[in-house]
Amino acid sequence: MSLSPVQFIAVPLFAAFLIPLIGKASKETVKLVPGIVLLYLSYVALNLFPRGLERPIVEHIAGFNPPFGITLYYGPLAAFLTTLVTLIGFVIWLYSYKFIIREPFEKYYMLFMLLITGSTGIILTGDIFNMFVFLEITAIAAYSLTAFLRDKDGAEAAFKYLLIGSFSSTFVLLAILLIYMQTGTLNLADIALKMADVPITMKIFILILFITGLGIEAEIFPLNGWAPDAYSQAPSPVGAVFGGIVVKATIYALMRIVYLMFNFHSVLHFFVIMGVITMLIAEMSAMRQHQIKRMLAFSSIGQMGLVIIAFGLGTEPGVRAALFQMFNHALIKTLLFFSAGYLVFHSGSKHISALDGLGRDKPLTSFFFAFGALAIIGLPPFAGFWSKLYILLSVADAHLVTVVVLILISAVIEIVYYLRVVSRLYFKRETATDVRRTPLSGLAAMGILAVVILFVGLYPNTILDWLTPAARELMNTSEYIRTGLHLNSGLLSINF
Amino acid sequence: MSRFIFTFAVYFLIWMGFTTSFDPQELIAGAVLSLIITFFSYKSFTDLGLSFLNPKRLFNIVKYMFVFIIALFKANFDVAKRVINPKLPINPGIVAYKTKLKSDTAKVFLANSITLTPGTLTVDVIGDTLYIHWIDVITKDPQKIYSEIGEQFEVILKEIFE
Amino acid sequence: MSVLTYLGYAMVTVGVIFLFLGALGIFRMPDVYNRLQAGTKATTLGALGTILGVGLLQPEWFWKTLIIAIFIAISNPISSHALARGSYKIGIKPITKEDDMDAYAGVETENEEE
Amino acid sequence: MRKVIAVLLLGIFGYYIFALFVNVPFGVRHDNVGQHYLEHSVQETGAVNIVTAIVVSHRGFDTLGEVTVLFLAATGLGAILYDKKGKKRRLQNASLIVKVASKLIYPLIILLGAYVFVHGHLTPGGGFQGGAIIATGVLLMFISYRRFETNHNALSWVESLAGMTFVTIGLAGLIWGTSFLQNILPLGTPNTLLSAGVIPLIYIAVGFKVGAELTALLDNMLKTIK
Amino acid sequence: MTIFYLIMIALAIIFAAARGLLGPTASDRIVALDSLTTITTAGLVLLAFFFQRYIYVDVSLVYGVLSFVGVLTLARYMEGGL
Amino acid sequence: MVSLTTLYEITFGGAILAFIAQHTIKQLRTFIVIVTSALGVYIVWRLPSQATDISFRLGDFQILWGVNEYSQLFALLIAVLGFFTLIYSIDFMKERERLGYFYMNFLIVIGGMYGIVYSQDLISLFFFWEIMTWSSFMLVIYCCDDAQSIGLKYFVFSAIGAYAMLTAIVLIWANLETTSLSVLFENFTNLSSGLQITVIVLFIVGFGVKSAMMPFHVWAPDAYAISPTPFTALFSGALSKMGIWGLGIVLLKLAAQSGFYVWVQDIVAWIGAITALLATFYAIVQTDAKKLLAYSSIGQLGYIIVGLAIGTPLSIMSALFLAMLHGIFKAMLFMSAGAVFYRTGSTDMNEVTGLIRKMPWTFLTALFGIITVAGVPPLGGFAAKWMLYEATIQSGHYFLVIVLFAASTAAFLYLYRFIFSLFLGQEEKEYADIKEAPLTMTVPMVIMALFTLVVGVFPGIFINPIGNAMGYFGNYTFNWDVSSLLNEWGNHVDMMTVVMTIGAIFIIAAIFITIKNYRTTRYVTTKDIHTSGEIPTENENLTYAVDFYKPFERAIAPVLKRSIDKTYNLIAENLESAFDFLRYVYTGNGQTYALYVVLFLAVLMVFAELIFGIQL
Amino acid sequence: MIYYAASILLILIGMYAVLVKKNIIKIVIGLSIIDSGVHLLFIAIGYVKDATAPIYSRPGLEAGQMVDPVPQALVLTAIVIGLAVTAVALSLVIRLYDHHKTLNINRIRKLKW
Ligand code: NA
Ligand code: NA
Repeated sequence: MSLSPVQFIAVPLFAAFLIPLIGKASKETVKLVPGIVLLYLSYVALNLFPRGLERPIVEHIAGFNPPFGITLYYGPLAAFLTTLVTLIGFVIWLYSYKFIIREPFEKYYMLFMLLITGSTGIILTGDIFNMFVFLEITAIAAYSLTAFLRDKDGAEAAFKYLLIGSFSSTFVLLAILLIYMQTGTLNLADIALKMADVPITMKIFILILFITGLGIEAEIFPLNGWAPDAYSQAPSPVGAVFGGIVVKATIYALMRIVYLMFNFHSVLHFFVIMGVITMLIAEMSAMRQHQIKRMLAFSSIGQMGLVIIAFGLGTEPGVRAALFQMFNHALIKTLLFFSAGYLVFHSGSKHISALDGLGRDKPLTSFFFAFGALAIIGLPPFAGFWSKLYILLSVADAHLVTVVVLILISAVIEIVYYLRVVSRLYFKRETATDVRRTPLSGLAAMGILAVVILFVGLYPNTILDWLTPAARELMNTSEYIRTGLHLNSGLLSINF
Repeated sequence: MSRFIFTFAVYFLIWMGFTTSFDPQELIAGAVLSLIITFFSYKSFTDLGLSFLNPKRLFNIVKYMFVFIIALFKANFDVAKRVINPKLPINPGIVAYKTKLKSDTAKVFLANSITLTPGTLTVDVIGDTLYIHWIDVITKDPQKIYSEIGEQFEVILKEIFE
Repeated sequence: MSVLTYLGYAMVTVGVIFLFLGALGIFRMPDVYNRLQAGTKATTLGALGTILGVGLLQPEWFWKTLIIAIFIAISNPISSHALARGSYKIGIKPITKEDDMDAYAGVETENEEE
Repeated sequence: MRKVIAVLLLGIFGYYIFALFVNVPFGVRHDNVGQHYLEHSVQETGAVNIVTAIVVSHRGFDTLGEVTVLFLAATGLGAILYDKKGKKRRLQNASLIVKVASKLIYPLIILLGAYVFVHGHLTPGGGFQGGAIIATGVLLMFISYRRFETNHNALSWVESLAGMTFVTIGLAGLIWGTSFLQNILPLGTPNTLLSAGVIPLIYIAVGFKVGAELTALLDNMLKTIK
Repeated sequence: MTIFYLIMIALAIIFAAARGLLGPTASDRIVALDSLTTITTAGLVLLAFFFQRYIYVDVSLVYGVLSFVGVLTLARYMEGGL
Repeated sequence: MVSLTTLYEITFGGAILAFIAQHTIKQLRTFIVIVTSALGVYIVWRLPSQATDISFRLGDFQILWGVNEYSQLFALLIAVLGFFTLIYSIDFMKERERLGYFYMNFLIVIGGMYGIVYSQDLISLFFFWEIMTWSSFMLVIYCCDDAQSIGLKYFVFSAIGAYAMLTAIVLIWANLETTSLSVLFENFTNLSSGLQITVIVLFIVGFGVKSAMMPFHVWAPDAYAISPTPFTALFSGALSKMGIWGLGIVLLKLAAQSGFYVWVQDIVAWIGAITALLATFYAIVQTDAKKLLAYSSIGQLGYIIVGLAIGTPLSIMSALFLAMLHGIFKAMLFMSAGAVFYRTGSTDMNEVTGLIRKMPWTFLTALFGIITVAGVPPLGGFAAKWMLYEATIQSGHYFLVIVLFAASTAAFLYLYRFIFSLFLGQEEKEYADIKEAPLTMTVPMVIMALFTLVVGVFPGIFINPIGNAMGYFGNYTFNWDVSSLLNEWGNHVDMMTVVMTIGAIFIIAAIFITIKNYRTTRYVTTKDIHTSGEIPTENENLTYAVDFYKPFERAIAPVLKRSIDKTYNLIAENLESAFDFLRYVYTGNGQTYALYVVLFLAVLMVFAELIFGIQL
Repeated sequence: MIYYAASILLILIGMYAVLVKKNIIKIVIGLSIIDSGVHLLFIAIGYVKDATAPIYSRPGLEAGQMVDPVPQALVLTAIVIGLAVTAVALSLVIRLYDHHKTLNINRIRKLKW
């Protein structure tokens, strides 16, 4: 069987179906399955990556030519994001290995695999309705995982998430409906081609529906009320899943749609403004949180605001910076959720005030938290530095000095609340000593992330070399249409 | 074994009703599916006392259907009369009805028959007693209730099921 | 037109009339039990008439319509009964002219283990 | 207050959405992919039910997603409603009438479900519909008998195997054909049971899977915690 | 003739639906629903005849079966059986 | 072998190795640390002859590292101070926990500073700047409970500064498409004048925060005081010089090109002078030795800023001279205070007293330190200050020189307090068993003390490299020695006479005050609470150190009352609690959140035209 | 046109329930109503006047006589998704009731800061 992008979707799906059967033979073996799957996907990613970078792979599911069948589009952007999902997925699995030990853990792994399926599906698909299906797969898996601990708060958070998520799917579905009415097609490239003929009013309203629908999962203010609850009540690795995978895939979907179908500048300005508002509100909220995971959640929203700002610039450096920020945030927030997970576990409380002195007790876990905190603030030599710098530079290139200042102000707020926790970890008197140890697999997961974060911080080119073509792909609509529909160049002339 | 075959036959017949086709592909598919379903359901399906058919039974079933349809028509005209009448001439109540039938299936058919016949509706079956909502309670005498409501069915149902 | 066609149309006509009457009964009758009485009987007959009528009008459909008809004949009284029992269980007393006309009052449903 | 705001906002929302639709002619044939399917799908897929052709072939990937969604729901429900101590339905038995009727009817409903998913490419049915009907049959037993138990083991086997069958059919397309989910079987004569290549196979798998999943779902929800 | 059938069916649906809306108790609504489903089942067969599409008969069958179980479930729910 | 890359690899590698060693083979840790810092000194020393510039692309940026005399000046200070403070720390930190953490961050700070001074482009400058900032933050919060808020304050101010700098970098990038310093210097005038002044101000804020320029100084006293002493020495001695390093570049390379130069000069010079004066006042009223030294640092940095701002060759010379000297003597002073703390467990000047005989070497270091600070011959401080005054007068800032002189004179008060209360005064029974600090501490201190003496006698040791370093700013040609200074001033006064005279005045004054104090102090143990029926309040504590400074405290009370620090705190607190309004947004009710969604949608729909700017 | 109006009305009714009703079961019902409205809307846009179901079940049927099959195919998927979401929602309701002993959403809001 030759390697093909569909395996990013099919293999974890197959594994999810397989897990219950394996579970009948040996429950412990179940835990290994996602690891094996993700290792295999890394192998696939490594092999496909150069090919996708060189020339996008357009896979026709069931062999129908676009726009009559569903296609997968594996270009540089998808290559980058699937690789990211695979990487994050792997460390999350590693971390979960000893963290998720309560029954029914095989269901956890099934949901986790399905979530991987959903997010890679969102990233790969070249069909708008298919994207909706994968968005829903991701969302439902996320609802279930939020309530996985079956406690009072988890259920509440999941219910809110589901409530808002249902609105999200309604709006997206309405938008898809209108698109089909107007263009008579569902293939993204074909839609992009035909969107030029759609009346502007219709276009705007379709866009509004998409912005609202996808903005919910992309955590745009004021659509993000669900996020702090869900992030903080879900098991820690799941919080990492949200921040590292789910939101990333959704933002990708939003931006792909916006760039492909509505490429006019006022829209992008709108994103810059929404991004700024989202960022500032989230950072202010984060500062006032008493629970560490809620704080991390708001911080995630703030970071997403930053990503949205960069995407909203509508320039190639902006998009690249946004992608870089997405990558870094995925890694760093995962590290933070991982370490916070064990800090909460060791201190026995979700409250920041309970973390006093854990730095002495649990030096490594605390070290990783501090590491993540410094990295997410955007301090060198960690990866977060570069993406923040690139965002600032691209914002300045767009002559939005006010936005530069606002971003930096929010960075100062970030410093305050992150370092407050870090200081607490190290310098307050210790409370009771928790004799339990942070398991090796958890530390290994954090270690891998820390190494990657540091490596990318020292050698940002490794990522940037991938990101440049990825950003170009998102910007270059006509190329996407041409490749996606197998049109010869020259046949195509679109004007927005 | 006979229960198995009987069940299978019933299912297969119904399958043919679904497909209304003698295409061998359909027949084979029907046989396979009926077989599968028979496997896990023939026991419960036949413990209702439907397991074998003989001419006498068949005759009684047909007879029952006639009685039933006539009763159904009577019932409907009765309902129509009442519904259309602006005064809604009703005198409802619930009466207890002692059945002489022993088989559960028979009781169920009796109950259903009673439901569909003039002015009566089975609310519950407990042991030998059927509780029947009667739109026009003309008597409270158990014997009369028996003959008035269900006797005509019981006779035939006894033949079929016992 | 064959006899079957005439018969078919007749049955459909009677059927829809009874469907209507059944619905009217549901609408007019004073309490849930009486509504069930009217609804069940009239709509059952109405549906049977309509469906089998179509079966006669379109003879190649007859078997399927017969299956539907049989199913309705069996299922409708069952659901009516279940509804009556359910209504009684949640405390809806039937309207009666005299007080002692509710033989079901106070009867405990057995809850046997099987 | 909240009511007023809600009504106001929904009024605005409804007004604009309606305004969008009002301008689009209703009931008119559009030149879109749907027309292409109506004209070509029978030759391309061998299925006379164009919706099925679309659902299983052209948009087969959606259907895989759909199967996944249901599987996901069943899994999620299992996770959310999991209880270590095990659970029981607290239901009382139904009346004799319902019980007897259920025993009689439920195998027939399952048969009907099987009929529906086997004929998915010929009639307005399909795997989901059939699976849903099957689960309905089981539901009839659930609501009638307190002690009615499904075989969980068998259910999860069916669930998993059927799901894997679907993916495997897809991967078979990748191996022996050119792409995932590609039809690798002869299309046969339209309007016969054995036509439309892998569509009936997929729909049978889907039917089993959906039936098993919805059953599991019902079972989980009907059982009370503690 | 067709018009007559349709009017009768429509009226039936209206009256049953009216009861469904008026209630007053939950069981009244379910009773109305039960009738509605029966009317719909028959109506679907009738439609199949009008449109001359056999496949709608299948729809009717499935609809009848599902609605029966549905109503039964509601009835059982009402009596606290679930 | 000897190259910038090696320097970074060794320093940062040593940091990581030290951390790893702490958690594996503890014995190796100290060895690694010392070797790393020693290698640092060696490499920095050898660099000018060996190094070629390093240039590579990082992302979109051309990274440039290079050695020049200006950076070399600061790099040597960093390397030497780093080495000495690390040696000093061996015994000082022995009993503490989390030494892996400590040494790792210590070496990262050193590495970060190397990186800053060798950066030839803005990206690596900022990169290393931030590394230095967070690692020093980690050391500030190393110690104890209060460190939390102090560290946070330090970091927030640093961040404000760093982000001001970043904004400037970003603006430069957006307008000049470059991050190279040399390209920036060449093309700076191509920027619009508004942009020029913005960039200058932003950079001044950026570097000013680190050099504790008013009004950004508030982090400094606490942060200096609470850090572990070996680090405080480096912090005040070298790290704060990074701000000076940058200010030098901004003022002399950028501002000098702009049309605003005169304004910038005057404003910055005045800020420097006020910083010097106020910090001196604050220093006087401190009772904690480390705090006193901290304020003293701020004051000294004020002088240096003045020197840079004046911008004449002489003033630059004096500023850099002072900067180097301050690096050394402030480190010495902190180390001696640390040594006192090491033995007595306190640096409270009201507690600790009379250690002169117990800790003679420490006393000697402190004495040399304060003499240098005071600018009294024969030690190096004199020449530096002298130059500054002269340059200030030469450039016509007469009023400024008065302020500076006032500050300088007042400085004498706190310096005297420092040495007298810790080392002179009565010997306490409590401290009867005190011994001199261990060799690892005294040796570096004494070496540095001797060095200040050497510099006093042979100022050329500093003057010459500084002169070379000034080549970075332009072609300043001058050969300086003590007499030529005076010649330039135009007065042919015999230098040695001046030196002797000032030295004599100083010594006489010191003796006089000492005697006076002894006389007015009752001969009782200082902490023997004899009440005479009254309960003494703290103010009436019988140490002379308190009594003596009462009048000054009263005099400068109005200044102290208007604490900038308090203002900042107030702003921060109010701001933070203002954020609480978001509680009304995130109510916890899922329905409300859903309502927001619909609201958002409705608003977008109604105002679609407005928001998306498209005629519908 | 009435189909559009009816479906949109259904959506609005559902949303109203979700936004205003206090009982979480009613909220879930509201979500289902929204779904139904959207599904109906899908079917409505695929409708072609005087056309029939897109199944070539007997000879003589032509493409020109059939409605657009795509919305139907999509709605099938959408229905299943809606069902799945409802199932998860109800399971959450069960859990919530279990923990809070109430179905009133105003009393289920422990999570705020
Ligand atoms: Na009925
Ligand atoms: Na019915």
